[in-house]
Amino acid sequence: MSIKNEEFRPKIVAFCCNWCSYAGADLAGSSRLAYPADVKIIRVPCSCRVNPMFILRAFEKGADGVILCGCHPGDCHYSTGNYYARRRMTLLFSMLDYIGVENGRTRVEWVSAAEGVKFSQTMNEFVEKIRSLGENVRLGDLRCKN
Amino acid sequence: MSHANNQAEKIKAISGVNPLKCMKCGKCSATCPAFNEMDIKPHQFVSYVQNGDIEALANSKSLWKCLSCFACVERCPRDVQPGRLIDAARQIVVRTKGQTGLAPEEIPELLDSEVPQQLLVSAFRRYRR
Amino acid sequence: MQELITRAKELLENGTVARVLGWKAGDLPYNPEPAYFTNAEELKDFVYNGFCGANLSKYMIEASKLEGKTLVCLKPCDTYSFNQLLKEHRVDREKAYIVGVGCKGKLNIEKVKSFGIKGIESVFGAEMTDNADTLTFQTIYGEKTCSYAEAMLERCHVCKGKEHVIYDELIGESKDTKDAERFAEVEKIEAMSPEEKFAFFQKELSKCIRCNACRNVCPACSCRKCVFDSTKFDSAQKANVDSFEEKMFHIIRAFHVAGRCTDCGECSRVCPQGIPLHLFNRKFIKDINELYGEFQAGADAETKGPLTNFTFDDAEPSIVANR
Amino acid sequence: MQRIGVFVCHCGSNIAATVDVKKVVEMVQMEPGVVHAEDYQYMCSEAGQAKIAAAIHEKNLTGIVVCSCSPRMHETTFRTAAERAGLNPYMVEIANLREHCSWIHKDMEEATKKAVILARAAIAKVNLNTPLKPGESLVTKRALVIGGGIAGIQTAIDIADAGYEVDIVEKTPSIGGRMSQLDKTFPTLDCSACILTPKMVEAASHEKITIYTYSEVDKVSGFVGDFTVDIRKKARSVDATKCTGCGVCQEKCPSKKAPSEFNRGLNTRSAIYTPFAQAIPNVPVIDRDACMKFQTGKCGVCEKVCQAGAIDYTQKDEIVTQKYGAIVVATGFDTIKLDNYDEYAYSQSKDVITSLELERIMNAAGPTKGHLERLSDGKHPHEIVFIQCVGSRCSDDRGKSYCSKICCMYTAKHAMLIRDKYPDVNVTVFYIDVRTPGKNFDEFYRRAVEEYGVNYIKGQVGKVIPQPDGKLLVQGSDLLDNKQILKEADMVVLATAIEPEASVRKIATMLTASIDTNNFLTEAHPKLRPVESPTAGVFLSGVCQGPKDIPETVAQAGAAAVKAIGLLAKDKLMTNPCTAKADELMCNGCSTCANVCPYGAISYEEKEINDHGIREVRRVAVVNNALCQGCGACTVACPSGSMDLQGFSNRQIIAEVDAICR
Repeated sequence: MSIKNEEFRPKIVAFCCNWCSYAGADLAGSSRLAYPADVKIIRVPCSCRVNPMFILRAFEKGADGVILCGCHPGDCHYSTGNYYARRRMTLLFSMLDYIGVENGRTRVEWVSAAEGVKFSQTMNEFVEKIRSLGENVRLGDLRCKN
Repeated sequence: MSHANNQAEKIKAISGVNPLKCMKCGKCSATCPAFNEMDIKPHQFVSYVQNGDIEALANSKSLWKCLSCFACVERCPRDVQPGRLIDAARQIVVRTKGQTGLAPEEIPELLDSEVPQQLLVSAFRRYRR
Repeated sequence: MQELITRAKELLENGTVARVLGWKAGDLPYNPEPAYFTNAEELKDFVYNGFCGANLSKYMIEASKLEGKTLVCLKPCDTYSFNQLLKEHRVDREKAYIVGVGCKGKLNIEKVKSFGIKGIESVFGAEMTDNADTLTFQTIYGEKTCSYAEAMLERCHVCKGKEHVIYDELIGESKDTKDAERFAEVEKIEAMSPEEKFAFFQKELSKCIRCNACRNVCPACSCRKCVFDSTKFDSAQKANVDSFEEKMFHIIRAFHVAGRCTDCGECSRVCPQGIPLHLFNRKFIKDINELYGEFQAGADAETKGPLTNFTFDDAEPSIVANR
Repeated sequence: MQRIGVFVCHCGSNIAATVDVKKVVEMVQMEPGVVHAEDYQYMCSEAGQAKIAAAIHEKNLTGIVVCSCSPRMHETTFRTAAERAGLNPYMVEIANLREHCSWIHKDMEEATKKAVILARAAIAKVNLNTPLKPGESLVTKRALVIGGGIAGIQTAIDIADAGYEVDIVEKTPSIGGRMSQLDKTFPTLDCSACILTPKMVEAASHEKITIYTYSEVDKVSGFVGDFTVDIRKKARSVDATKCTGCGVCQEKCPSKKAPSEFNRGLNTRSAIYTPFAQAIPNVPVIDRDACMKFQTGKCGVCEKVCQAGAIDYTQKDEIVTQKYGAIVVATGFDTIKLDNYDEYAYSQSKDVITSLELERIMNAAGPTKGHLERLSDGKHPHEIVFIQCVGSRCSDDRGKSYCSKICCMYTAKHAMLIRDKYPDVNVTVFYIDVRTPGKNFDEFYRRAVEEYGVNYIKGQVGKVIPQPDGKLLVQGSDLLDNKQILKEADMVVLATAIEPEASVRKIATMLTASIDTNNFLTEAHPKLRPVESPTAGVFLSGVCQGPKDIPETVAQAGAAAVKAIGLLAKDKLMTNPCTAKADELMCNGCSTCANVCPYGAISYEEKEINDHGIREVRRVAVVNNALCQGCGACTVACPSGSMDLQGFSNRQIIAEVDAICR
């Protein structure tokens, strides 16, 4: 276990679609728009590739927050992927809320390739939110903690 | 922040208007029924706020000539809403004078049946906050 | 029941069907079990009464592979499951001869036992022909009674209606037994604080022994191989060790059947630990109805399911936090 | 177990200044599967690539992780390098240490820690990578151009000149588009029809071009190189093979009350009509909604007068199915509806018109035979007011946020032409800005002011008030004189914003081409790939991509043609190997995946499956690798997890998740 008085540094997984949000994250990078290092990005082809299993898996392994970024509705590279992702995530988040997981540990944001600023802002906000929520104890699997 | 800047910020905050959105088309002035009565024209009003010259606005005749008909608000293609800026400037002036508003009980005696409905409505808009 | 047996014999004899899928008496007076009957002789064991809660539609997946038609007895709510399976190409309509059987609400023996009725030797009032509102039990402690309605399964209190949505013929009268709000329980949980919600599900789910009865009985959970048995998600063969495991299992199970679950309530009926598993499915159904429009899985075999569909102006996921 | 080599790039100081690359090298060596790790100044340089090749040979590497810039930048570079060294390119993964790490973090320790985690995730993924092979698909050497305006015509001619078959689909009865409605063109003032008609004829007579007028695209399936398109040829009610174009039917047609689309509804036309004299093909159509024969059953005059016997009331819509390698969208524009601009009195006065309507009025073939007159009373106007930016540059939802680009120039043109022909007419232009970038454009505008005496007033018009005497009172502002102006005018011309033709939305959906909130088609890259849609094999020509004038449209049409030719010149295309794949043993055959597939790439087969000794015929999903684009929607829809995405498999993503959360 980490030492108690250390500042809480959350583990945050960000799934980004290859065409919009990953490029948006790249733009945030090339524009030097900082956000905390707690965010680690996983590249997926489309937001619709993200299985609820992946999100629960991240929590199981000790993630404190999971964010999914995709193209804006209507702009999906595959034309409809994010619409499916939107329904899936809405239902999943609602279920997590229903079983008592704090609201705000999960988030979906639509970030285009041109929205480096939005990407950075979103990540800053999300990290802030997760820090305020503290460590994820309700979904984690104790065996997976260091 | 200087006093003038501060005042300009206040006007923006009260009106919720961003004068930077103005593209200087002048449709507000084109549409204004009180245009000829005004010393600072509606479109100039926007740039005065943008430039922070609130002093001039506070002392202008225009401030009290605006009918608050909101034709400029309605027609502005950029959603700048000069009428709201003027309204906000009035608020600032009124507040500085320590007149925070009209008490409801004062209203009936001020009413005149000859007063047009629109004036009443705009008066309420102006003073009810 | 006699009418049913007579008709089944007839259809077997004239070769319309090769077998009958129904129920036979179990070792106790209240636990009939699903069974195949291939001739008139075997049909002597056929029973159909208030304890025949099992949804036989899922058996039709295997029966569809057999030679000839299978006569299957489906209650009104079971026909929704059959339709859903039909939509997913899991059953063959041509291989099924559906007899829509009457239903006046099915009984929950656990409920009966909770009334203190134990050591049951025989039951009266559970037959389809009985019109009594009271069940009478001959027990080793003497005669006991209870109200039929009170002993019903939870799902019968929120009955979807007495109409069969797919059938070849109907035998017997049905009754709409709805006397409760379908989403009342879900709403009660929704109104709780996050801490209370968490405590509630922690308490319920910690009873889970991962026996997979819910999964095996569920007509929607009909995958040849479940993701939880598959190597493809690195989630296979996990023992139920900690609190997260069963949450993950039940959330994902509910998610996989979301938009496909007909709310038949079999999961809750068979859970040996008495976990109200339908609360997961029903939450999804409630959300789907509220966000994407009323949808009843299995109402027909054509309409696109809500998770394989979308509209351009669906709610954003942030609605969950803002509700 | 893989044998993985990790290559950490300094990217000069871009990465190395914030990430301790030596530390990364040291840390990744402890990861399972890693047998080699090194760092270098510039991994993407030839020397850097040589290091990768050398390590592949020396250490028998089976997988590569390059810790460098974004995979969007150099993934292809490193995959090609690996392939040259004999490794399957899909065994290479990139950890993005630059855009996602060094460039956004300042603290070296923190950035290094994150870099190690990102590298670990990539290593975990490569451990599960499998060699993938791209498929091949053939290219159909034929192009489809949707829209028969100047953009479509030019694109078609250019593609056809390169030797490929081209089909033009135009929804109106004639090709020609908006340009055919214009009178003169800026800045040279030459006659629009005079320069357009030869192009129309060239297209129509080109042996490689087939024109489908009065036709629409009904259905599109397939993918780059191999599209299948259903074209609906709407029933013309006239047999084009028999019609001689004599025009008698139009003359004799008794129902002449239908508004003329070509003249923007300013006058009427007969029910059987060709939109304009130079129409191509010169074959009329019967407007069935306006025709008495179709509406009441009584008439049939055209049939009686047609010498050629070309009239055919029984004609039905016909579907032509054709295969194409490339599709060019050239659907053009229309002016916006003015319902939201009541202050300009467009709906109240016939003398308030749009600029496109003025084009028709000025045109000799127009409703007034080219005479400038008021539509209300036919009188000659003396005062004309032009109002700029009507519905353009508008940030609320009444109009469009963008500048329509062409209005400043055509207004100068109109003003000049009027002053030239009718020196007695006063012309006033109310403008916000005058925007005239372009060769000879500003000179043109200045001529209008200096030589022709057009009165330009800086300021917008607030309202137009129709007067009882038929005059129009224009209330505007003059911002330079700081005056409010009240001006009596005889006619008011609105420089109405343009917007993409409404049908483009449907076409974009059929093509799965992305479209922006203003209904303009999106480019693959706004600067570097301006004539390509992000959807492979779909190209953009003309105003469907954004406002532009005729020379720009023609230039872009040529550019789109070149891109299409570049595609058609190939015999085969390599397909993305990162496609979905169903595990037959686990597939339920439930069709859930096919329901969410945007490409129709999934079909079902009854297949004999040997499931651990049990042989049975099962319905299983089969993915067409040429159609699948690899979005992964099916993989999540699949309840059993039998559907997986190659290159982004469930286990690979889970391995990345685990590595990050470790």
